[in-house]
Amino acid sequence: MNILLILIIPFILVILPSVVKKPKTLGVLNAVGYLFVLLCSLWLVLKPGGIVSPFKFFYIDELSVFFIFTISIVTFSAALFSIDYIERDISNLLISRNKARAYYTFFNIFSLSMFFVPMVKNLALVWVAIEMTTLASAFLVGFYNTKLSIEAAWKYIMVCSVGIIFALFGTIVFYYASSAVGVKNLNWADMVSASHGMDKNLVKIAFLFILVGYGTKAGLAPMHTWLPDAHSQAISPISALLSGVLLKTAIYAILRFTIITNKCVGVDFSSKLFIIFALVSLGVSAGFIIIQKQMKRLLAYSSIEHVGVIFLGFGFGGAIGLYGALFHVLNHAVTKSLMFFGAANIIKKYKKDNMNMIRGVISSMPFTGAMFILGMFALTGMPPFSIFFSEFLILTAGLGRGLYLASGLYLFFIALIFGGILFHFSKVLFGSKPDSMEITKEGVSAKIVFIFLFILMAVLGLAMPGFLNKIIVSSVAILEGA
Amino acid sequence: MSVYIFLIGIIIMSYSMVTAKRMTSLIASFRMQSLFLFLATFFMAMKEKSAELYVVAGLLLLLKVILIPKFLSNIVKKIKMEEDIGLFLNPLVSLLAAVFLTYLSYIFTTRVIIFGSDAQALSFSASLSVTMIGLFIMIFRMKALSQVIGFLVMENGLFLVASAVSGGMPFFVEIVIFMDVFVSVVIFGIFIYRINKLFTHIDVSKLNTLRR
Amino acid sequence: MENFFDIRLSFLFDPLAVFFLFVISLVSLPSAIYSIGYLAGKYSPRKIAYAWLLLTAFIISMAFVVSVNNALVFLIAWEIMSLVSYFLVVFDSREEKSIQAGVIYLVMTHVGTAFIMAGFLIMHKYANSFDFISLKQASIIMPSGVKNIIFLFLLIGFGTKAGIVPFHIWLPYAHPRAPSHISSIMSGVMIKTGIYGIIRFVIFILGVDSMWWGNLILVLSGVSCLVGVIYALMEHDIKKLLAYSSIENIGIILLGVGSSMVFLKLNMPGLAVFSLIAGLYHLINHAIFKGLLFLCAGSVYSATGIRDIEKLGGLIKKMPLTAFSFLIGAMAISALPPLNGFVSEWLTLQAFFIASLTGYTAGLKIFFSLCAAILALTGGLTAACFVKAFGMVFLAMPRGKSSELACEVSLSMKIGMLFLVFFTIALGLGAGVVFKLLEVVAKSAAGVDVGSVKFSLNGFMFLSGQVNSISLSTPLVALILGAVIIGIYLGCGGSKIRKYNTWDCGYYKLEPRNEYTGTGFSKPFRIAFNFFLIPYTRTEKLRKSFYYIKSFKYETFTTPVFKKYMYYPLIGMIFTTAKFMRRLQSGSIHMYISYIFITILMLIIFMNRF
Amino acid sequence: MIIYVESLFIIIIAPMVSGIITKVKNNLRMRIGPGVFQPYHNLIKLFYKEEVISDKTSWIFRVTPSIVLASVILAALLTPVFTITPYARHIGDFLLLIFILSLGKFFLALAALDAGSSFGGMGSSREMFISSLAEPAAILSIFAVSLNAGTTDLGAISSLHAVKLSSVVAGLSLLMVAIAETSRMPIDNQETHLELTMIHEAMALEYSGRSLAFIELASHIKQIVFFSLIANILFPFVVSGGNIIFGITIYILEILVISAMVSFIEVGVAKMRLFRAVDFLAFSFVIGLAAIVISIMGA
Repeated sequence: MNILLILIIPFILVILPSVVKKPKTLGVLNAVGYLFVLLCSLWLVLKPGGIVSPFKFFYIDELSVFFIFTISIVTFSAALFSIDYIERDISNLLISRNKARAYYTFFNIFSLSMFFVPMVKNLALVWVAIEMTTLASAFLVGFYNTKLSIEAAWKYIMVCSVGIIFALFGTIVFYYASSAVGVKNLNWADMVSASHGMDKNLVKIAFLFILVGYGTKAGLAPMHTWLPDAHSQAISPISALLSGVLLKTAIYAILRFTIITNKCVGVDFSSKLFIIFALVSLGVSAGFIIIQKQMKRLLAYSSIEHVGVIFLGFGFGGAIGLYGALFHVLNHAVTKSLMFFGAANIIKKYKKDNMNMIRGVISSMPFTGAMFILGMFALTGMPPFSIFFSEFLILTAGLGRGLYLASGLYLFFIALIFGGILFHFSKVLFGSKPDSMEITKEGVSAKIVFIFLFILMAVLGLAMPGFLNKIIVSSVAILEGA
Repeated sequence: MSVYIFLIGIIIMSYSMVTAKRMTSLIASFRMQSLFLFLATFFMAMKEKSAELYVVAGLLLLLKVILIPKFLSNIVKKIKMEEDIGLFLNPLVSLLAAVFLTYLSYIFTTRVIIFGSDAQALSFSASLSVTMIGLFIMIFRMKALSQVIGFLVMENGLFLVASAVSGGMPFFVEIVIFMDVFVSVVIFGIFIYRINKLFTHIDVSKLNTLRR
Repeated sequence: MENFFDIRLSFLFDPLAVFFLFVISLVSLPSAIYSIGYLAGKYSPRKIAYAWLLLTAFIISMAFVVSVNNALVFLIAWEIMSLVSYFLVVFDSREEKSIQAGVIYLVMTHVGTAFIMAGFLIMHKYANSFDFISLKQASIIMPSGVKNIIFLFLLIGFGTKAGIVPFHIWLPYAHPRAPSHISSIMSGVMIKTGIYGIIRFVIFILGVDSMWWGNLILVLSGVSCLVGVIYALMEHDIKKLLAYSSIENIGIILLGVGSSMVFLKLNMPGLAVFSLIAGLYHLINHAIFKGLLFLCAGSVYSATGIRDIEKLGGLIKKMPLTAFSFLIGAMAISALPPLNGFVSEWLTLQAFFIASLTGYTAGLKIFFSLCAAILALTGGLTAACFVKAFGMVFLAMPRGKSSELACEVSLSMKIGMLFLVFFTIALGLGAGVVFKLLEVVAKSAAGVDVGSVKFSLNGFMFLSGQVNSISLSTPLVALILGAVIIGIYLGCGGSKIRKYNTWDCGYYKLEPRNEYTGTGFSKPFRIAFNFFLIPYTRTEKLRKSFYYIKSFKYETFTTPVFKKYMYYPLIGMIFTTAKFMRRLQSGSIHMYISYIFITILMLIIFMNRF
Repeated sequence: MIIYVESLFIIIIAPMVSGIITKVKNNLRMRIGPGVFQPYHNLIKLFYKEEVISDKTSWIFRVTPSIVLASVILAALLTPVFTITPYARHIGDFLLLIFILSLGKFFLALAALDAGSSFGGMGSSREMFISSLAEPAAILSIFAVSLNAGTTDLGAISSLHAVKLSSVVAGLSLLMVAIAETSRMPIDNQETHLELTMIHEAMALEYSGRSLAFIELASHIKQIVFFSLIANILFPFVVSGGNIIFGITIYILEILVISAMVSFIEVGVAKMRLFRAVDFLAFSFVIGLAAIVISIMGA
C-alpha cells in the first residue's frame, strides 16, 4: 500500500500549489510530504522484501526499492532545502510568488515521474516515465528564463530527446526479439524469463541502442554534453535532483536491460561496453574539471565522473563490483546533493559563480564552509566518508578480475580529479573574505538538510546499517540474474 | 503490396524534407509523410481487422497529420520568422547524404539483423533510414523548429519500425507514446517561443555561450 | 561480501609497533607542551581550541597507523592522518602560500596512497583478507613478478610520504607552513610512518624477494641524502632548511633499512638485524633532534617573526636557552660525538664496513663502501649546513630590528625544548641500553632470530662471526672530553681579558652589513655542486648616466632540478591535454547531437568486437 | 697504562714536528730559519699574554679553544703510536677519531662566525667546505686499510705486520687529506695572513693570548695525529708489547720522513685556488676508492 502512498503524496503535492497560495507554507507542506515519502520508502527497505506488483502495472523488487529509497532521500532533502532557497529568491525579487508556486508544481511532477521509473512493470512505460522526467525538469532548468538558462534548457531537452529516441528504438528491437519467442508484452520479468531464446544478434544491437540512449540521459561521455549546461543553469535544489537521482533513473533503466542482455549473450558484452564508456567518461570529466572555472559546472562534471565510476563498477562486475556500484549510486546521490546545496549557498552569498572571484567562504559562512569542505573530501573519495568505500570496492573488483590497465587508469583519473577539485575548492574555501562581507547564518531548514546528508555521508561509510546492506546484497543477486 | 507504396512515399517525403529550404515546405512535407504513415497503418488495420490498429491510425491522423503540423505552422506565423531553415549543407549534398544513409541502413539491416521475411527487412531498413534522416535534419539544420521536425521524423521512423518488425507495440504503450510525443512537441513549442522572445531569433546554432 | 564492511578493529602490538608508538609519544608530548606557549597570543581562543583538536586527532591517527592489524583499517587511518595534517598545513588559512602548499602536499600524498591501495589490493587478491597475518601467509604463494610490482607500488607510496627523492617536493612546501610544533611532529614522526610502512609491509609481510629491492632502496636513499643536504645548504628559510635536512635523514635511515633488506636476501641474519638496528636508531634519533630543531626554529620565529636567516643574528645573547637547545640539536644532526646522531651514523657506517668486508661479490663490496663514502660526505655537508644555520641565526650581530628586540620564549616552550635536549643527550650516552632494546624490535621486524649480535656494556662491543671486535663507548668519550675541558679550565683558566671591538682592518665602523651572509657562506658549495644546482645570477644596474652607476643589484638563484625537469613537464602535459579536450564542449547543439550519432555508428561498426 | 704514556709523548713532541717542518722548509729555501723548538717558545709566549676578546662575541667564543684542544687530545689518545696491545682502547675506533676531529672543527667554525667579522665568516665557510670534502676521503682511505685488518679498530690496523699495496695507496690518499686538514700547501698557507687566501688562520684571527695558544697547540697535535696514522698505515710494524726502544726509533724515523715529505711538498708546489681544492680532494677520494678496490681484490 505504501508503494501507492509514495506516488500519491507527490500527486497531491502537484495539485497543492493551486490551492495554497503562500510559498512558505507550500514549501513546508512539500517538505513534510516528502518526509512521509521517505518514511514510506524506508519502510519498504526495512520490510523483508520480495517482489510485489499491485494492479499488474507495477513491479517492485529489491532493486527498485533501492532506487526508490535513493530518490526519496534526495527529493526530501531538496524539498527541505527549497523552502529557504525560494524564500530568499522571492525576497531578492528574482522570482514572483506565482513563479514560486509554479516551481513547486514542476518540482512535484518531476519527482513523481522519477518515482514512476523504478516502479512500472512495462519497459516501454519506463521509457515514457524517463521522457517525462526530461520534460518536467526542462522547465526547472530554464526556470529563471535568462538567456543562458533557456539555452541550457533547449540543449538539455533536445539532446536528451534524441538520446531517448534511440532508447525507444532499442526497446522496440528488444520487443521484436522477445516477441519472436512469444513474449508479446514488454514486461521485464517475462522478458528475463524468455531471454535465453532471444536472437543474440538482435539483443546485442538493441542493447547498444539502449546504452547510448539512456546513457545520454545518464551522462556518459561522449553523450554527456547537455549535462554541465543543465546542471549549472538549473535552480540549485533541482541541480541536486538532476545529478543526484535523475541520472540514476537512467542507470536503473540500463540495468534492467542489462540483466536481460547478460542472460542472453553473457556478461562480457555489456561489461566491456560499460568499462569503455566509464573510462571515457572519467577521462573527459577529469580534463574538464582541471580547467573548470565555474563551481556548479565543476560539480556537474564531477557527476559525470561518478557516473563513470558507477558504470566501471557494473563493468567490473562480480558480487563486489556490483555491490560497490550500487552503493556508489547511493553515496553519490547523498554527497553530490550536499555539495550542490553548499554551492547554492555560496553562490547566493557571493552573487557569482566564477571560482576565481570567490574567496574565504570558511570565514564568511562558517557552517556551509565546513560542510562544503567535508563534502569535498567525501566527494573525492577520502575516508572515513562513504564514497571511499564504494570506490575501494570497485577497485577491488577490478584488480580482483585482473583488469590492471582499467584499474590503473581508474586510479589515475581519480587522482587527477582529486587534484583538480582540491585545487579549485581550497582556493574558494580558504583565503580572506572580502572585507565588506558580513558573516551569515544559514536558515534552520538548510542546516537540517546539511546535517541530515552529512550524517548519511559519514555513517554509511563507517557503519553500514544491516537492512541497507541486505537490500543491496539482494539487488546484487538480482543483477547477477540469480 | 499497397503498404510498400506508402513506404516509398514516406521515404520520398523524408528526402523532400532534406532538400526543403523553407519552413513551410518542410512542415508540409512532414504532414505528407505523416499522412502516408497514417495510410500505411490504416491499410494494415484493414488487413488485420484489428480495432486497436484503427484507433492508432486515428490518433496518427489526429495528431501527426492535423494537430502537430497546425501547431508548428502557427508558431511560424506567430514568431514571423524569416522563412529559410538555415542549412549547414546545401540541398544537393544533403540529398546525397540522405541516400547514403538509406543505403547504410539497408546494409545494416541485411548484414547485421537477419530477418525472417524479405518484406520485413525492407520495411525495417526503410523505417530505419527515415529515423536516420530525421537525425540528419536535427544535426544539419540550424533553426530550432527544424530540429523539432527532425525529432518528429525520427519518431515517425520509430513508429514505422515498431509496426514493421512486429505489427505495432502493445496497444496502450502506443497510446502513451503518442501522448508523450504530443506533450513533448508542445513543450518544444513553448521553448521555441521563449527562445524567440529572448534572442529575437530561433537559430539555435547561435546559442553557444555555454562552453567548457 | 559482508565481511567487507565489519572492519574489525584489531591491533598488533609487536615490538615494531610499540617502538613506533614510543617514538610518536616521545615527540608529540613535548610538542604539545610547547604549543601551549606557542599558540597563546598568536591566535584567537577558538582557533587555539581548533588547533588542539587537530593535534589530538593527528596523534591518534598516527598511533592507529602504526598499531592496527588490518590493511584496510591501515589505509583509512593513513588517509585520515594525511587529511588532518592537511588541515594543519593550511592552519593559517588566510595565506595563499599555505593553501598552495596544502594542495601540493595532499595531492602528492593522495597519489602515493593510490599506489599503496593498488599494492594492498593486489596482495588481497591472493590473500582474500586484509589481516596482516593472512597477507603474510599469502605472500608465499605470490609469484615473484607480482611481488616485484607490489614492492614498487609500496615503495612509491610510502616513499612519497617519507619524502625520498624524487617524491620529496611536497616536503619543503608543507612543513614550513604548519605551526612549528606541528612541523616538528610532521618532520619528526609523520614522515617516519612511511618508513614504518616499508618495514612492515615489505620486510615483515611481503618478505624480501629479490636482490634489487634492497639495492634500489640504497641507491634512492643515497641520492636523497645528497640532494637533501645540498638543497638544505642552499636554503635560507630556516624551516625549509630543516625540511630539506629531513629528506637527507630519511635517506640515512633508509640506508640502514635497505642494507638490511640486502642482507636478508643474502641470508646473513646477523648483519640484517644489525643494519636494521642502525636504521631504527637513526629513526628515533632524527625524530628527537629534528623535533628539537623545529621547536627551536619555532621559538625564533615567534620571538622575531622572521624565518629568513639572512635577516636574523645575534640571538644567542637575547635567547640563550633556545640557542643552547639549537646548538645541541645541530651537533646531534651533524653526528658529533658523544650525541645520539653520531651513534646511529657510526652504526650505519659499521654496517657498511662489515658488508664490504663480508659481502658476497666484489661488486657488492665496492657498492657498500661507496654507500659509506656517500654517508661520510653527507655528514660533512650536514655539519657545514648547520654551522651556517646556527651561525647566521644566533651568532654575531643582529641583522635587523626584530632580532634586536627579540627576547626569550615562554616557560612551556622552554620545557618542550629541554625535554628533547635531554633525550638527545641520553640516547647518545645510553647507546648500549638503546641498542639492546632496538635489537628486540629489529629481530621481530626482520622475522629472524640470531645470537650473533652480542655486546658488552661499556658503550657496546659489537662482535659477530665474521669480524674481529671493535668498540665504541660514548660515555667514555663524554667522560674524557669533559675531564680534559674541566682540566684545562682548572689548570689555566683566568688569564687577563680585555674586551674590545672586533678587528675591522681600520674600517671606521663594523656593521651587520659587513657580516658574512648565509648565501656567502654556501657559495663554495654552490660552485662545487654547480653541475646539479645549475646556479644562475641576475644583475641589474641602476645608472644615472652611462658612466655613473648609482646602485647595482645582484641576485643568485639555483635551478630546482626535479621540479623543472620532472614535475612541470608532467603537469604541463596534463593541462595541454585538458585544454585540447575543451573543444569537445564547443557549445553547438548540432555538434552534440552528432556525437550521439557517431557513437552509435561506431558501436554498431565494432559491435562484434565486444 | 703505556698507551696513555705514549699519547702524552706525542702531545709533547707535537709542536716540535711543526718546528722541524719549518726548519726543513727554510733550509730548502737556503735560509737558516728558527730552531725546531721555536713553536714551544711561541706557545709559552702566547700563554702568558693578555687576551683581547671582541665584545660582539658570546660564550661559544670562550669555550671553543678548550673544546678544540680536548677533541684533539682525545684523538691523540685514540691514535696508535709505537706500542699496540690491540683493542686496548675501549673508547672507539677510527670513525670516532674522524668525527671527534670534526667536533673541534665545528666549534672553531662557529667561533669564527661569532665575532661577526667577514674574515671569520670567510674562514669558517672555507674550512667547512674543505673538511666536508676531506672527511669522506679520509674515511675511505682508512676503510681500505681496515678491510685488510678486518676491523676498524686502529690498534688492529696498525699491527698488521705486512705492507700491502692497498695500504700504501690508502696512505698516499691519507697524506693528501692530512695536507688539507693541517692547512698546508697547496690547500692553505700557514705563513701568510693574506685575507683572500687564508683559511685556518682566518678562523683563528680573533683569538689571542692563551686561547690562541690552545688552538695552535691543538693544530700541532692534530698534525702529529695524522702523521702517526699515516706512519702506522704505510708501515704497520708497530711492535705488540715488548721491545719498546725499537718501536720508538722506528716511529720517530717514520715521523721524520713524513714531515720531510710534507715540507718538500710545501716548498715544491704553489697554493691552489679554493675551487681547485675540490679537484685535489676529489683526487684523494678517488685514490682512497682505488685503495678499497685493491684491498677487496686482495692485494
